Amino acid sequence: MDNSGVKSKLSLKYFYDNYSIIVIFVVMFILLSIFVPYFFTWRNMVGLALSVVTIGIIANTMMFALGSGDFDLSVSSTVAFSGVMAAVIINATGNVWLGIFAGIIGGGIVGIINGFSIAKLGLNALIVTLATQMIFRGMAFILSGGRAVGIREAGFFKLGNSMIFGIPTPIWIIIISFIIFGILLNNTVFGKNTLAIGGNTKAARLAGINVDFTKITIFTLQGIMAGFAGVILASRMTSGQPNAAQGLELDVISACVLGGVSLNGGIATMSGVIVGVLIMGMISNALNLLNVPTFYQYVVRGAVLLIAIYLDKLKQRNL
Amino acid sequence: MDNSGVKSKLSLKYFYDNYSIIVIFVVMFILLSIFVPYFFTWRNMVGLALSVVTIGIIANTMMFALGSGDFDLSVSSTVAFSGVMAAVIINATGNVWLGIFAGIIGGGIVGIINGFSIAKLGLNALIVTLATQMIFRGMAFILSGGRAVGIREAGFFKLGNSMIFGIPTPIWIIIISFIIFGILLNNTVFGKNTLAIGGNTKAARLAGINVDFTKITIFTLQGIMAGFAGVILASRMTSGQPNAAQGLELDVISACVLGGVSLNGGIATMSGVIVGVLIMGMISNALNLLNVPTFYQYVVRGAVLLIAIYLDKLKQRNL
Amino acid sequence: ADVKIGFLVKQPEEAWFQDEWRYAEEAGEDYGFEVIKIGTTDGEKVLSAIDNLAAQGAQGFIICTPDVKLGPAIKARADMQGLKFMSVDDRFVGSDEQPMEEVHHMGISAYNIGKLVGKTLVEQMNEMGWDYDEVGYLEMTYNQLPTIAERTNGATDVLLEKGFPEANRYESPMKTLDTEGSFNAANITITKHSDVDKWIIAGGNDSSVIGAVRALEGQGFGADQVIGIGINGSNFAINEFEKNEPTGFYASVKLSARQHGYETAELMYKWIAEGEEPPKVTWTAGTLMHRGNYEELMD
Amino acid sequence: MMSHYLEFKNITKTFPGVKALDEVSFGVDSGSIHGLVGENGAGKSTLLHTLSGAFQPNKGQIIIDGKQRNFSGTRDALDTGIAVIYQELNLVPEMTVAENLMVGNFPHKKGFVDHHELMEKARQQIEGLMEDFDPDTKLKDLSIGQRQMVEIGKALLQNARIIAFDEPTSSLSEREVKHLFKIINNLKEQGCAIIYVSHRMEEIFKLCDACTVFRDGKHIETYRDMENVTHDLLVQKMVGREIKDIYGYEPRDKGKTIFQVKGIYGPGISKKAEFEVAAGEVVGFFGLVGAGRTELFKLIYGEEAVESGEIRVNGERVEINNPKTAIKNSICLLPEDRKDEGIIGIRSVSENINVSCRRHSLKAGLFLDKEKEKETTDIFIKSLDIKTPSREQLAGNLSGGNQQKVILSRWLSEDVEVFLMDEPTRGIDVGAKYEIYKIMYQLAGEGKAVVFISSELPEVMGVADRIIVMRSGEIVGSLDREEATEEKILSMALPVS
Ligand SMILES: Nc1ncnc2c1ncn2[C@@H]1O[C@H](COP(=O)(O)OP(=O)(O)OP(=O)(O)O)[C@@H](O)[C@H]1O
Ligand SMILES: Nc1ncnc2c1ncn2[C@@H]1O[C@H](COP(=O)(O)OP(=O)(O)OP(=O)(O)O)[C@@H](O)[C@H]1O
Ligand SMILES: [Mg+2]
Ligand SMILES: [Mg+2]
Repeated sequence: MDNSGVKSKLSLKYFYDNYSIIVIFVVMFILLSIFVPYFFTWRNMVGLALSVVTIGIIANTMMFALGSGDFDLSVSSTVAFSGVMAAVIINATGNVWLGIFAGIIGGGIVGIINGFSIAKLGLNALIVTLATQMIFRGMAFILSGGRAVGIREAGFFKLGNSMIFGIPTPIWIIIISFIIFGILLNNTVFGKNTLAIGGNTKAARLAGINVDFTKITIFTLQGIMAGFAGVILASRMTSGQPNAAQGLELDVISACVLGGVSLNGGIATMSGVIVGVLIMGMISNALNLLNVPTFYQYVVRGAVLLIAIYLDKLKQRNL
Repeated sequence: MDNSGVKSKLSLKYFYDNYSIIVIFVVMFILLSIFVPYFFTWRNMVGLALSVVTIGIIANTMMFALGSGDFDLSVSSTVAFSGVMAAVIINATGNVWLGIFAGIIGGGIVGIINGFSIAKLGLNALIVTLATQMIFRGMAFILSGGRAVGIREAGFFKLGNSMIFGIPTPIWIIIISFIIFGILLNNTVFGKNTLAIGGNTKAARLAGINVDFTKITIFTLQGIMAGFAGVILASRMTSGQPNAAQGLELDVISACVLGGVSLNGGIATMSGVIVGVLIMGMISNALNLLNVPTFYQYVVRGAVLLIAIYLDKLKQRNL
Repeated sequence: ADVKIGFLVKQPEEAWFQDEWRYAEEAGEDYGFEVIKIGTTDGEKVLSAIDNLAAQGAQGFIICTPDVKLGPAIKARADMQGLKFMSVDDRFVGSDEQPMEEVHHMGISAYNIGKLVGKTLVEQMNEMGWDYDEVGYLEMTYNQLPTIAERTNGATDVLLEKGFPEANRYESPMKTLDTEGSFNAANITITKHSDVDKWIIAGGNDSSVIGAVRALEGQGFGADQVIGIGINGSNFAINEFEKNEPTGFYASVKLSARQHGYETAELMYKWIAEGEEPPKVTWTAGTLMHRGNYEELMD
Repeated sequence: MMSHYLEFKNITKTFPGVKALDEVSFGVDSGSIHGLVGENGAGKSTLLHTLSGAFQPNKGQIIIDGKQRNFSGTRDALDTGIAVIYQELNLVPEMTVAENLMVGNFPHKKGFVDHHELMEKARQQIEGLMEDFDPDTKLKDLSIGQRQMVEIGKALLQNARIIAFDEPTSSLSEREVKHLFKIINNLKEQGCAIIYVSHRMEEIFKLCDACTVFRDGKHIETYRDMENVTHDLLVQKMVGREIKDIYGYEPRDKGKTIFQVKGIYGPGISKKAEFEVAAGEVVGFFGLVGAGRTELFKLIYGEEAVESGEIRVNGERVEINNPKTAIKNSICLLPEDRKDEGIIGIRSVSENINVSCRRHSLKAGLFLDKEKEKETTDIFIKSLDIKTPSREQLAGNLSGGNQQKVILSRWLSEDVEVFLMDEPTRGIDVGAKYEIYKIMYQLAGEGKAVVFISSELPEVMGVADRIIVMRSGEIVGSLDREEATEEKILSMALPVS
């Protein structure tokens, strides 16, 4: 067989073809660093990183949900619900750990309900998660009486506001989460099964994968991570807020899709998702640094998104 | 060959199996009429119908977009953009018809951009329509300076506020649109091609269907209808509002999915979509009539959605 | 017949409107009428809510409209359905850009609240003996909502009028109107002006100021370097005041939800039941809520 | 040289890493059936895709009736009178048979579908195909064989002058094959130019007037006259070596019974099914389309819930609820519909092979052993001769036969006792078939139980130690290799009138 066309895995072209969105990100980053004042400063980098903490943490598991061919719209409410939950429990018991635990568990419960309804009852993921989105937004409001629940234990604020080696703790958390979920995706049976299910559910089932169990696990993880993100947010804001994170779900999904995750399932890479999250954050950041008026920000943000996905697409034509 | 299992098309069971969501709707409607005071009154029926005008008009074309396997998140901004457009043009020219025309054309332009990007450039529909959502929301803000644009020509308000045979004009419009798009879906080559593309894009392409053209047409129609809905809304509100219809896209998509439209494409019925739209509207209406507190409304609305889709699913097990 | 009064609000999840509702219901209990509470986040929902009220036999309603330009449409609809109505908080504006004088209203203008914020910021800076030239002004804007924009404009206008340098005014547009949105927007501004070591903050509500306070804390700015003043006197604000150590969140302009909720409902009831027309406009005042007085002002 | 009605000239088509067609030239006459044979991945389907305008060749021309044609899309080709029946079904499952027949070509008046004519035409077409399903049934409710007939019917409705069939019989029953041949001969009579791709050599000899052999994307030989072409010669040209007896049957010793199916009953089965397989035994299931063989295998494999019955492996009763538990209990299934149920098209060859077995080779009980996975993949790419540019190629880009080999590798890399294979050689070339039979014998030789379904009578008779015949959902008998004759098997399989 003629093998002359086979590209070396190490060539630059191979890299661009497979990781074009990373290349686009790097180019964007360099351009912004050069042309946008204050962009490439330590403070701004930290601010940028902090601005993507919530979306980044959740993107980890959203990648799995999308990778398995499903959809999760409930994350925004989960963030609010678990933040309120944590705040209420901390105030009631005075125990910070119990509060953190309750917030995360609260998220996990949303996830289990989603996973069970989708996997076992076979209900449409979009509708199910839209329904739980409403239900748990409502629960957050009910639990808090519609008001931000101020937290009295100052110890809790450490989670979101302390520094480790000069870098805010939430940034460490997001880095660690990227590593863990990257390994989970690439180096475990669970990750591979997720993509197999997304690629061809029937074939995956026949190949002996426990599809239902995998899906429930994915959604439960998703709930837990959204819950965790909610707890961190509550800690950073020193209160649990029932109306936090509205519309977050589309930001997270967009970041994933921008990072090459297929909405039809079966395709997902951690590097892509990280870059997707960063691009979304970078655009907002640079627009504010440039003092672009609010209304024009919408237009520019949309246009940049279009251009990024177009450039990403171009590479496939060059094959 | 054993044919005993083949169901007669006329049997009740066949009807339930194929139109279960309609049965669920009818049962819901009867229960609400009995148990919710004022629900089954002429005034409330008219109010209910009016409350679903925007979502209903757009659901028509969303059905085509989903049926062809795509996604459109931009409709909410299109409604706002075209409403503002119509208002601005009417105020500038004093010509009502020109304003209506401009609003609809404005919507059509959004649609063409979406369709072209998705079909010709092969970009991901979710990201493209999210981008145009941002862009045209921004345009609506820019065009209006961020404030509602009050309309000075009273003639324009007739579109939304007049009556024909004792029924408000917008209700006639929505009924007519259901009929037109129902025919378009069931009785035209265009409708069949749409479902063929959604059901198996490759097969459709190989069979010689002009996939790109069909998709562009669908999105353009979608834009035009969203634009039209925006104009009607502006007429009813007597002003074009840049903030209008936020989050509408998920409501429309949910109504379609509830009505049996597959997110993977290929499956769509007009009757299902109508019923989906009505169920969504009915739930809100009944909750308000019952004076359910806001926070609990979220929970109840989510729960009813879950139950409806679960009941719909049940029938598939009984087959 | 039984009296039923609708109370429509633009942001049903907001504590402010929850309070208005609660007080309206209190009035309902006192006078024996039913309050129908409906959240109407956009124009279309307002119109269906009016239809809905008419369908269940309500005689009138009170509304805080999601957009003041909806005035004519709301009036037309209400008149058509034969409902009495009055506006609260936000006053209707006609197509001629003028307030609709014919509609009964109770409220405080968004712009005036903003002015109170600005005035307090000036006083507080003077008290601390700050040199205006060394102070940065974080103007947390959210221009997507006109009423929020009016509030921040009010604060800014007073500041500039009192000699605060325009050059030190740093607009920080928020992507979302919540604490996180404020946090992210403020962070960027602070980054851009890292030489500033004293900050004042104004925003459209409490959460848009608190996010900025958190961002400043994250960069090491303590309560002696920050003066933030919110609007609403909501739980957000109270949480801040309840903390052991003072934070940069100095005060919040407390509006009287009690007055807005209870009195409008009362006026509407009397109008319906006794034919006593309410005054065309009633202006209420905002009070400054801070660490010293918040417990008395809490409802 | 006489000019042909359809002429391929120097057609070259490359995919990343693969030269699927390399300077291919040959001609096809009208009023003749032109066979096209070659190993899996030789480029046959690719050629048909360039003919139909679905692929654009990198180089070369297609000349029809003396005129050079360049198709920019399938519409062009269809309008020029070319119809291709692709190897993989391209139908819309949610649409009705009638709609599928007429997709892209709806009878209409000013854009409005003429439902009456649609149904009428569909009914006629189904009749013409000698099938008897209702044009109003959803396509997804048909069996694979019936779907294949719909695909054929769809192409015939184009009234094309050039018709290409890509392995049309691979999922058809004997009866349907007979009907199809009648149809093809009719077309030939009407002067159509027909290209016929198949891995079944006997069909080539029965049907074709001329024949072209491909190997590795290259044109090897075109025979204008089939008189002097022998089976062995054709096979040799295809695979580049000689294969004498394709079945290569090797008798083996039978061990003790290791697999027992007792009283299995469930959807698609009309009478409780019973059978046993001994270690070292190769058992073939024969039956007509719809005989319920696939359904029975699905019940055993836990894909469908059984209503009653038990399964024993090595004498132990095993509880099977789903495919996962089946595999845990040492039973695997090679599915019938590889595109829908076997291949994960958007994942790599390597992942497709390792999808099930990777759980055995974890590092620290948690992390994948990637080296081991690569090794496994390479072993099978080599031993089954899977044609792929690399182990990272997407499985969906492989030729049909090679996809089948990938799925087979998936199970060979698992350590299981019982192999259920539903049409394992469907769409597989002669050389590879020979290899697969050898693998079956080898598995049996290692003491495994091998049970396969085949709709090809000669294959069942040539390979199986024992033949079990099914008819309308029940097992009607079992014949040992020695006692089996074509008549006996068919008399059991045919419906009793
Ligand atoms: N879309 C594609 N992308 C990449 N490679 C492809 C694609 N389609 C086919 N190929 C490769 O081209 C070669 C020829 O494939 P083709 O399908 O034409 O073989 P074939 O002769 O039809 O084989 P079979 O008998 O198995 O159907 C194979 O090596 C295959 O992997
Ligand atoms: N997805 C399906 N939906 C409805 N009926 C089906 C489906 N698949 C198969 N059938 C029907 O079930 C019966 C048994 O089919 P099965 O596939 O088990 O037969 P088989 O003996 O394996 O034949 P084949 O040679 O087609 O594989 C047939 O009548 C077939 O039409
Ligand atoms: Mg082929
Ligand atoms: Mg079968």
